[in-house]
Amino acid sequence: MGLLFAMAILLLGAMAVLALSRPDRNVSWLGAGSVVIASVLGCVPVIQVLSGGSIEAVRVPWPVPYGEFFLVLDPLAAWFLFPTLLLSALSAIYGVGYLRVWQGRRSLGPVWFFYCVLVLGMMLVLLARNAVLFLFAWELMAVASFFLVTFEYEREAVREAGWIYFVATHLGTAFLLVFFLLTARETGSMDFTVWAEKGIQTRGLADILFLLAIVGFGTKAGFMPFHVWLPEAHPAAPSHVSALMSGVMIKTGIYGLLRSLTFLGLPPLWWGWLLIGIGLTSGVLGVLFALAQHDLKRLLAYHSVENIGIIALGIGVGLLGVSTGSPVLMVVGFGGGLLHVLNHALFKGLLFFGAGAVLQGTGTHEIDHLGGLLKRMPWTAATFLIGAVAISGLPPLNGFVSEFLIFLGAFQGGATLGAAGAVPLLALIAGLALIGGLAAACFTKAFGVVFLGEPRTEHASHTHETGWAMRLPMLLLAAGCALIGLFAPFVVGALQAVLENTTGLRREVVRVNLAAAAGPLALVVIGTVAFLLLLVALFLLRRGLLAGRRVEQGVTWGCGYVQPTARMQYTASSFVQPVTTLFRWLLGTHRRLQRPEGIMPANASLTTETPDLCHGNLYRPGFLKVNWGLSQLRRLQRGPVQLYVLYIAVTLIVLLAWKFR
Amino acid sequence: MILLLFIIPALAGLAAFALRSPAVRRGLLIGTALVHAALTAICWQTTPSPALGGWLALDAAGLLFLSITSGLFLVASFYAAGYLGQQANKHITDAEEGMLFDNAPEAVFIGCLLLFLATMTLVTVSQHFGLLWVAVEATTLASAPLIYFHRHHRSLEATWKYLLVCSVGIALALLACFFLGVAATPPNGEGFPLVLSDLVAKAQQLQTPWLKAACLLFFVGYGTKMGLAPLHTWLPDAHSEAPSVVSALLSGAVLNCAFLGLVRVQQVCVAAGLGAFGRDVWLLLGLVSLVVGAVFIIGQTDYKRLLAYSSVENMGIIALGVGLGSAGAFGAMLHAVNHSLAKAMLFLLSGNILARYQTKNIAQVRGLLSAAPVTGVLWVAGFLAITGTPPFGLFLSKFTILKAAIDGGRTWIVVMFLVAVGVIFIGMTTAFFGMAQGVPDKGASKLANRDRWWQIAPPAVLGLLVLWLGLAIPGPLNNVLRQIAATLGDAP
Amino acid sequence: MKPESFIPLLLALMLSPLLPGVINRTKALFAGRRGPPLLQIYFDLWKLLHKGAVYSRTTTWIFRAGPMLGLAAVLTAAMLVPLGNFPALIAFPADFLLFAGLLGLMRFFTVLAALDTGSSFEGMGASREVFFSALAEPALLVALATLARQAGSYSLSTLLGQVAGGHWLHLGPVLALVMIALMIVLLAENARIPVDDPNTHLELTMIHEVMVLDHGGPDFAFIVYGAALKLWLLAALVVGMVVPATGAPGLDLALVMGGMFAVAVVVGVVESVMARLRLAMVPQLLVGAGALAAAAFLLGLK
Amino acid sequence: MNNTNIILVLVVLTNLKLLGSSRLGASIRVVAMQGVVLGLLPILAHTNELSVRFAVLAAGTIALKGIVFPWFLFRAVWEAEVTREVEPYVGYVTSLLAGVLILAVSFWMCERLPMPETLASSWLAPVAFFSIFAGLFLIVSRKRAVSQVLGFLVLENGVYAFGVGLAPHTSLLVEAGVLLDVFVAVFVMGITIFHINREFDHIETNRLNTLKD
Repeated sequence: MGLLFAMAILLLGAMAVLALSRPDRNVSWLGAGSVVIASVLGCVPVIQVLSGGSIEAVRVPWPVPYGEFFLVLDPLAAWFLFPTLLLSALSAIYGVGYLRVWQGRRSLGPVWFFYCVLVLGMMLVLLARNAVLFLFAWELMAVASFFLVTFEYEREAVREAGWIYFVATHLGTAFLLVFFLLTARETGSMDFTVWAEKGIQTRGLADILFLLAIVGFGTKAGFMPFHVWLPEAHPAAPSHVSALMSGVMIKTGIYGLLRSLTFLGLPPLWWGWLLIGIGLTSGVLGVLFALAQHDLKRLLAYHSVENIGIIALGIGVGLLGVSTGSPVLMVVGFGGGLLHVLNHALFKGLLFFGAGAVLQGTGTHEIDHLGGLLKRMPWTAATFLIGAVAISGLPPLNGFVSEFLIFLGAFQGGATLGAAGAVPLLALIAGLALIGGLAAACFTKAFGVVFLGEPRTEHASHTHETGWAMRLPMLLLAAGCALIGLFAPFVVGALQAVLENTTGLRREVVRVNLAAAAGPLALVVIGTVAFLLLLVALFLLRRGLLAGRRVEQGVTWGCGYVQPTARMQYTASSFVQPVTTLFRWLLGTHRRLQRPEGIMPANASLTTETPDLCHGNLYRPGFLKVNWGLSQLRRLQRGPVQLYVLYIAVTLIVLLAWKFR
Repeated sequence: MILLLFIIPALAGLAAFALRSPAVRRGLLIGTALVHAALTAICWQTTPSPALGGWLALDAAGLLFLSITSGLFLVASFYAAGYLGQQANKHITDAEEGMLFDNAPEAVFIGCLLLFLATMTLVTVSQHFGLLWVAVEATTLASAPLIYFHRHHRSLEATWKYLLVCSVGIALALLACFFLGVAATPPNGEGFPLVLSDLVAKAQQLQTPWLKAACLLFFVGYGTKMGLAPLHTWLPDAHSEAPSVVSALLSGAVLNCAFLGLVRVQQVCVAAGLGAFGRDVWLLLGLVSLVVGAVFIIGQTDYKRLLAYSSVENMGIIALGVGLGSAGAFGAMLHAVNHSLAKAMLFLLSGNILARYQTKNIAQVRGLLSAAPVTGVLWVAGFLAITGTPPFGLFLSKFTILKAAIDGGRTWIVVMFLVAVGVIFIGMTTAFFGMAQGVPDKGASKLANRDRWWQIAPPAVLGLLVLWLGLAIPGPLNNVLRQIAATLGDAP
Repeated sequence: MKPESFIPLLLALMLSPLLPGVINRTKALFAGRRGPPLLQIYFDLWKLLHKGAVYSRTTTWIFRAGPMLGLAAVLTAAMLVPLGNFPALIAFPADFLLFAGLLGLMRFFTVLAALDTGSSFEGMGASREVFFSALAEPALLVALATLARQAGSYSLSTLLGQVAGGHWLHLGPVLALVMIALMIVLLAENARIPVDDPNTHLELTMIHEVMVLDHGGPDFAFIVYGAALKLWLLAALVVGMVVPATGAPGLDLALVMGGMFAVAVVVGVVESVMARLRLAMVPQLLVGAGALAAAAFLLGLK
Repeated sequence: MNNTNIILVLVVLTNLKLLGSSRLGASIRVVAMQGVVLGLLPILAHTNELSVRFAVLAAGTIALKGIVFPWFLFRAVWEAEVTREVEPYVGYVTSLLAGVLILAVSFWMCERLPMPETLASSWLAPVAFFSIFAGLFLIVSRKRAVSQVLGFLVLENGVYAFGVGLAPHTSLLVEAGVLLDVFVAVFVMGITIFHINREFDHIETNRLNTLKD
């Protein structure tokens, strides 16, 4: 089984990197190499299974309580494994270039060690079919990613971020523990396959389990309001790690949710509603907070929340389909969600790579300090643009395809279902449309302010294009986004196996419904082709027209103002000001304004920041309260030994009074 | 054989008082530890024959705890030898208040250390409750001078509290022994000796009221020594003031010895059909300890006290496990093993940190990873281990105990367990990563002499053991754990 | 692909510049002026196509590509929109999603081109453009969802025709609401009063016009033509809702064209009788449109 | 009214005296007396089966509890040249009343225990409990380290009395061990007291509370 080899290689690579690590030695290629080889090896069985090949399984006894080394590669796992392996390899290559600046200042052994462990952990999570093994891998993944996030632990902000991430993910795991153990009690086994066969029969328990799974897996995936760690951790981490975490690691939460849905039997309607509600909350709030950010990577992090919301919407549609017994909704909903998992992995990885390149070139995340980078970093700019169009869900790229499926499901459900199904779907349509529009707004802002116009500060004016190690992964991902857009029907066809596996529908049913969804996409592709041809035509036309005419260079029309400076350009904050003012009540943006005073105003300034909703208003106060409450109890250990002996006496008396009858 | 296990360290200890040359003394220490460990290893091969008419015997539980003790002592002895070499009789400025003080003579230290080993061994092998009591009390007395190694007022205070609180508690345990004696005399017939095997065999004839009373007294008595809240009060003081190697032994071995005593009691209770009665008490004390641990770990400013309270917490978890019946008891035993290793590791490391930074205040320790890479990495690993994060052993044991709780349908226990453990995790994360990461201040980096092997090797070995137990549980160990668990759960 | 399905596309390509002319004429009428000739836009286009170009040194290929991409997108969109009961060239379930997507793409690049100049005025316009259209998007799709539910089909070509036929009798109010919503979307998307004033002379108050300040020559021709097409297509949606199929192609065509110009006149009337809303009020208008559409959907649930 | 009960009564009285006495020296003497009385207990309790064992046990007990410990504690007090006051938290009268209360409670508690007739006297258990709680009470309610050692001794005596009461079932080895432990315990405590005295120039444990949270 190729995947076992892959894991073995990763393990060896991790060990080797750690062993050979010296501050002055470059171990990057060793680490990256092992990851790449592992990914290539792993992809073979994955693609086989996705193309309807036989499901592979490995069972080896594992001498720990309730544990068994039980791996199964079924289509669902394969579907998530594919982007995981792909992005792991690309991020590794990118990382080689990205980490070069640390060469000599810091031993790179640990970071590559944990990178390998992280990839290994993700693979194990997706393959494990034994509860103990799953949790084991799950925590392994969390720990490894934590150490990657705190790579630059000298910076206070990074430590804070890492701390929040670690605590959040660990608390999420607590819910998973309960979820798994309750299921185990119900089914008397630790075995996912057994769980899937027996299923949870008692309604109430299933509901509880569903909620537990939502919280536990949602924390990792970044559902509002459990998302707090994302906007902290992603900016803190090295960019290739941010790409990996945001692109695929958080998807393990989605995977876990889908996997646990296969245990929980027939869902009631409200499960679908809940997921659509969560999806809308995460989507809309995610994109709104993204709009309000000035930090490029933080902005991207909030967009991960948004896209996770879109995936949740897809799953929600699918669930409604299950509970209303409509196969088309199941296929289109789950299909759209699953496809978006892949797409988001591609364009979010791409965007984080771009952000990393900008960071490395200019040394800042601050959008408002940048500008005009397109002239200096043409490749980065072009690929980032593609990513931006894709994530905004615009044709002809991949983001449009998955959102198209989800919309399709929503429209069909909205047209056929009764009120109980149609109303949530209407909300979904409105919400998803709004999300799309705001996402476009957000990325016109991001791309426009960072790459277009004139440099706003020194940071932006002295910078350079990145090396090939970082450029290549970006180009490949950009190509991926375009290809999925162009070959949408085939990609959708590839969902066949995984959808049978997820929905449990018969092959024929899935095939028919998929075809029903692929048909429109085929025409979308035709439209796309027409669009491209027209583009070429117009290009030629324009060239022909301008040929031999006067084409001059001038200055931008400043509406009569004679001395425009770069600092007069519209900034990111001013660009989104209409949104932030409209949603002020929600965003709670802090403005610090120093008004210009006097006839000759010396200095004036306006700074805004938008802290996270839940983190600021929910979690931090909560923790402080708890801490205060506990500190009241610390009086118990006051010092005098008499008191301590008194405790003994009291305990004795209490025990006697309680038990001695 | 069993006698050897006990006598060799005892004699060595007495000899150590007499010996003059420090080198020989330290040699004796390590040598004895090695021999003891070797004997213990042999015990895994061939169960030794009982001695003194069955008063001394080695059953599964005894073997388990004997091995923990012996192994820890072996590792610690290396650390201690190096430590003493460093501390060799000179005036030392106190970290907290900067006054000068002397250490106790090294002869006393090593002598008591060996006697300490002897007494702990006696605890693990004695089957007779009276003898068990004598041994437990003896461990207290043998360790008191160790805690008072640094001759300054804080360690003195710690010693005094340790002595008084433990002695009081253990005196109650003695009464419990006598009660057991009464319980073991049926109104009509002649009584029988307080040997575990007999008690278990004739458990049905025991007089319930006396047994119950004895049981409760035992809980208070040995519970004090085991550090179950609210009887734990001596623990943080003693652990924070004792030399780190002693703290390691206290946390890793002594608490387990007391726990073993309570396990014996529970075995009798189960045999007498009072299993549920005992388990209720286990659960209560366990939960209280968990909560107390959480309360004092959040916002703790002294890292040695932090570790001490974490011991309270883990003892609570172990108690919970036993209180949850057979399946939980398995987890509890496993947790006892894991906790001993991890906690000893951490205490040894805290010794390194104290030596480097000259402070026990968490806020003043920064950038451990940069200042002392190996110690730093081990410190982080130890944190992961003690908080029950894979791939370390405590994850499995905690998981097993939690499973037992959920299978038993003990909702509230599950909730409290998870909440307490979560709070503790938050507290420890802030403390540990605050110390490990960040930029070290000049002071730490100035005396940035590299850690010596004796500071690194012992904790590293312990860390590897915990890791191993997290990846796979060896067959023999598994059997032993199962045997113990079987004696602690009601027969189906 | 039936031959008559080329008709909408061809008509759009040929006649779309006429609508702005009609609107301006209407306004002139109200203002008591003679106003520009109906074919003014054609003249403008012709002139622009024969000019050279001036580019700001700040700008990059994005600035040059923007107009082409925009026009290509809207041309593609033109293949998706039926005219009355003349089906569109490309029709498939939920084709309006592609329609909306292409308009979004057009907007995306127009905005980027504006930002590429580095002018704060164009930035201002861009910011308003993306924001208002983001609010218009839900209104459009919810309106279409309502129609889709009533018609039971998901392709513009079929659902508009079916709605126009028959449904008005028993679903009058619902469809009226939808139509109002669509009209508002039309006004917003095409930068007409009350959302934007196309022929103001103060850059600070403009939205669409200010974005294209720096474009000139053929690029600007593309933009103007694209804008006209966009207006045409949205008008076609509105008209398609009302004009029923009579069966006689000629009559149909006449009706539809009449409808199109009627819409243009209505726009002109609105522009003449209303003032531009304060920018702060615009969101309320657009959200209101969405609310109308949603209300229509709920009423249609029955 | 066998002679065991006489001894038990004496134990009770000594305890009450201890609770009420204000001088350290006096308290030590009382404890010494209690020790001697207890020493006699094995012999008087098991008159029917007199043996060397009991003789040894009695001798040991008297030697330790009656002579060694008191001497030891006297030295501790003398060394620490401080006022000879007990310095209680709880006043003497209150302590006495508390003592009586404790006695009542102990008897009430032991109602629930079926007394085997092998037990020397049915008062044994209550008196044992009484001493134990009295000891605890002393430790909790007095400031001086020495008084706490005394309290510990009283507690210990209570346990011991009970133990001797059912001597047939315990064995010499255990008793020897017990005695040894107690001896060492008091010895170590004594040493600690010396040190406390040296470090702080007082032996009031209520002032040793620098270690706390």
